[in-house]
Order: sequence, then C-alpha cells, then structure tokens
Amino acid sequence: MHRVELNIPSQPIFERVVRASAAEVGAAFGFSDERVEDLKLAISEAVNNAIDHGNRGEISKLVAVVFEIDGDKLEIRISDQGQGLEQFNPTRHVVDEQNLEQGQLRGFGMYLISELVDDYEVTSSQKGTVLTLRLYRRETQP
Amino acid sequence: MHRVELNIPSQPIFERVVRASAAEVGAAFGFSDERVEDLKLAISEAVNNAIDHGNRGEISKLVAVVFEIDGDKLEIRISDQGQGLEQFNPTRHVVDEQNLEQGQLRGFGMYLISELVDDYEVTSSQKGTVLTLRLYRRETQP
Amino acid sequence: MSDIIRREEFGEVVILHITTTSVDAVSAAAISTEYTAMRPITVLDFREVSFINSAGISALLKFVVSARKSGYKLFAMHVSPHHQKIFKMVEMSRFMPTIDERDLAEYR
Amino acid sequence: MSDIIRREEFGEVVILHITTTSVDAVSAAAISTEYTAMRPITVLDFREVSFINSAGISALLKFVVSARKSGYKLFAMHVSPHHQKIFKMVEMSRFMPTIDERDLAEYR
Ligand SMILES: Nc1ncnc2c1ncn2[C@@H]1O[C@H](COP(=O)(O)OP(=O)(O)O)[C@@H](O)[C@H]1O
Ligand SMILES: Nc1ncnc2c1ncn2[C@@H]1O[C@H](COP(=O)(O)OP(=O)(O)O)[C@@H](O)[C@H]1O
Repeated sequence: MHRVELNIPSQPIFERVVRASAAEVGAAFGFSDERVEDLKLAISEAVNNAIDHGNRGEISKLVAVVFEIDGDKLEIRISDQGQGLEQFNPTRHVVDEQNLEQGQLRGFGMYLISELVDDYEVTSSQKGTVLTLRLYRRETQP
Repeated sequence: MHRVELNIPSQPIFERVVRASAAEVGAAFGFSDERVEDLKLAISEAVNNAIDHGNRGEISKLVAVVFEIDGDKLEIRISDQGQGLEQFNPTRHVVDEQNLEQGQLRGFGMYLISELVDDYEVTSSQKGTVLTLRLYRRETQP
Repeated sequence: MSDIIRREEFGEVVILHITTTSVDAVSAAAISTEYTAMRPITVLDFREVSFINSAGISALLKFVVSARKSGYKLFAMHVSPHHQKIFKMVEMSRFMPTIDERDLAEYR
Repeated sequence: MSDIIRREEFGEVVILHITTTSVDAVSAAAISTEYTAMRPITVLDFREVSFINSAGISALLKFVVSARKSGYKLFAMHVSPHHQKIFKMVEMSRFMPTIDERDLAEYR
C-alpha cells in the first residue's frame, strides 16, 4: 500500500497543484490518459468544493488530499476544515433551459464526480467533510 | 504566507508527483517557464537524494516536501528519515575524461542544485537530512 | 479585453481563441466577462485548452445565456475527445455544438 | 530492445529517438541498456523529452563511455534550450555535442 499526502491552503490556484499530483499518481497507477483525465476532473471538483463550500475560501484552512494505492484500488480522500455539508444532492444535474433561464449556472460538480469515479462516499460532521473517491484498475482500460 | 505540504513513499515514481507539484507552485509564484524548469530539476535532485541516500530506498520511509511562499521568497524543504548525510561535497562536479574512465557516472545532483537555486542549506542529524532550497522572485525573470 | 481570449472576426463571425490551458476556477472570472465580445455567430476555440472543470463550465454558460438572449449562434471548435465526453455528460453540447474548422470556412 | 527508444538506421548512422518524456530515475535503467544499439555515428533524439535530471544524465553517460571505447561519434538532436543549459553546466555537451537535423541529412 502506497500513500501520498498533500495539504494546500484554500485558494483555487493550489487546486492546480493537487490536480498535477493526481495526474502523476494516476499514471503511476497505470491508468490510460483518458482515465487520468477523469481522475483529474473528479479530484478538481472535490477540491474546489472543499475550498468553496467547506472552508468557504478561508485561505488559512487546509484542504488535505490523501492518495492511497492498494493493489487494484486507488482511493483518494479529500478533507476540509469546514462545518460539514451545506446541502447534498447527488442526482443528475445537467444544463437545461430552465436553469439557464434562472441563471442557475453551477451545481455540476457532484454529478460529474459520481459519473467519473467507480464509487464514492461522503462523511460529514461539524469538523468538516471527507469525500472518498475510489477507482479500480480494470483489465482493459477504456 | 502560503504553505503546500507533500509526503511521498521512497520510490522514484513518486518523485514525479513532487516534480509536477513543484511546476504548479512555481507557476503560481509567478516564475517564467525557464525558472519553473530550474525549480523542477533542483527539487527532483533533492527528492532523489532523499530517497536513495537518506531513506536508502526503504519504501515505507517518507520524503516530506514543504513549499512555502512568503512574499518574494519561495522556500522548499525536503526532509528524509535517513541517518544523516553520508558525505557531502558541494563543489563543482562535471563530466570529464577521468571520471568517464573510472566509470564514475554520478554525483551531479548537489552541484546542479547549487547552480539552480538562489541559496540552499543542509541540516543533518541521526534522524535525517533536511535540504532547504530558496528562490527569489526577480524584477525581470530570466 | 484581457489576453485570456484572442479574437478573430470576419463578417458576422467571431472566433474566440481561448489562450489558457486551464479553464478552471482560476481562469473562470476572466473568461466569463468575455461574452461581451460575441457576434451573431460565435465560435469558442478550445485548441489550447487541456483542462476544463465545472467552474470553467459555469463561465462558458455565460456565453450560452448571452447567445440565447441575443439569438446568436454559439459553437465550440477543437474540443478534445475527453472534453466532448464531459460536454455531453452535462449536456453542454446541446447548447454549444461543436463545429469543424472546415464548416466554418464557408462563412469567410 | 524496449520501446523506450525508437531506432532509425541508415548507413553508419543510427538515430535513437527517446520516446519517454521524462529521462529520470524511473526511465534511466531502460535507457541505459540501449547503448548496445549504437553505430559509428549515433544520434540521440530528445524531441519528445521534456525533463532530464542527473539520474537521466548518468544513463546517457553510458552512451558516452561506450562511444569513447568504440571510437564512435555521439550527437544529441532536438535538445531544448533548458536542456542545452543543463548539458553545458555539467559539460555533457563536450562529449555529446548537438547536431542539426539538417547537418544529419548529408549522411543519408
Ligand atoms: N466540502 C463540502 N462542504 C460543504 N458542502 C459541500 C461540500 N461539497 C459539496 N457541498 C454541497 O454540495 C453542493 C453541490 O456541489 P456541486 O455539485 O459541486 O455544485 P456547486 O459546487 O457548483 O454548488 C454544494 O453547493 C454544497 O452545498
Ligand atoms: N538526503 C541525503 N542523505 C544522505 N546523504 C546525502 C543526501 N543527499 C546527498 N547526500 C550525499 O551527498 C552525495 C552527493 O549527492 P549528489 O551530488 O546528488 O550525487 P549522487 O546522488 O549522484 O551521488 C551523495 O552521494 C550522498 O553521499
């Protein structure tokens, strides 16, 4: 079991650091370029949520990211120091006429995550939220 | 002051994770592409030394990397869990006829580091080695 | 206009070449203000773009909203297979279909 | 031969195209064994290479040593400005000067 740990301040520019690390961890794990892109996007969404909704942009609050490679499983845990989930609606959310009309131009993050990883888990308390993403190595990489 | 922390197992593939992070931290700091390359190389050398000479490739021993952005200063500390410096010779070391003849094909790491960063510092004890690299933002980036 | 978009205009057409590689939370604000540069036929060129996340998509939706209000046509060009997949996932492709460089030539 | 090097040969010349982007501790072992593919004029092509560190340089020195033993000529091609700087720093360029694609043409 190999573990890579990363802590960043709550500023969007540092999400790019996590994303770049994710790309290398994914490649080391043996993912195809396409799955590395999926991984980068899922982690990017999770880290931005931790910064925006968890830590509410308080720069001194940390976002912790742990990558764990365990056999055929890659598990990533993204934790913040927020007050727990604001609300949570992991249902399919896509662009449609209604939300365009209402100026509702956000809310795709959790849906994208749910589509891009094999499974995920949310744990939330007054001390913050932990989002766990899991991806598995497959016989044939798409 | 912003701080990014990264911990990796002692395996060369994870040096690539640090290097990718370094590239993004350098870009966030405002470095030119050329200075980002210098930074990546210096950190790569330091991390490989921490893996090879410090932790002697014991994969469970960690290499810790801390990036600290403080105004115009970028400081990077690379620590291992080894037994301290094996030997230390930071003098200029280049390819020459003599070391080619003797099959001496290594030993450029510390020299490269010393050329690529603005200043550096080595602290070593029985508990391991900490290499501190410092780079400063300049008026005109080379 | 910031330098995050390079503008190329002919007739009713404007091509907005996105010059950042990362359409993300960092670049979103600068990109989203550029919708004012739209013309009756607007093409966003993603050739340089290697990453887009939902913060980026939100910025792009400003163009969609504006196009709908003005009755303008909005297209995307040079979208990587990965980003085509993502655009399809969130049904962005319904509101910003991709166009070939070739098909654009007939407007010149 | 591993697929880390793509070999192109004509007459006394072999061009060894390095296919990895990272000539580092991970790829060094595979690269260093490829010196057996050398010919009287050997050109290492760095076009795909975006990163080289000292572990990579050590691997490349295997080619230098072998060239010296056999009296072969060794050149580097498509070396980025950054890597030219590094090769100069460690005086690698003394033992593996860069050659232009153009100058190579006369051997074809
Ligand atoms: N780390 C978190 N802390 C608190 N709330 C969160 C966190 N992550 C997600 N949420 C909640 O889930 C909602 C949906 O997130 P998402 O689908 O990414 O959309 P968006 O971030 O655009 O609102 C957020 O609006 C927020 O209320
Ligand atoms: N983290 C470290 N722990 C112990 N010894 C070290 C460490 N870093 C460097 N050294 C010592 O300094 C020497 C010079 O390092 P370097 O110039 O990188 O050359 P090389 O790694 O190729 O031997 C090493 O051989 C080693 O003895």
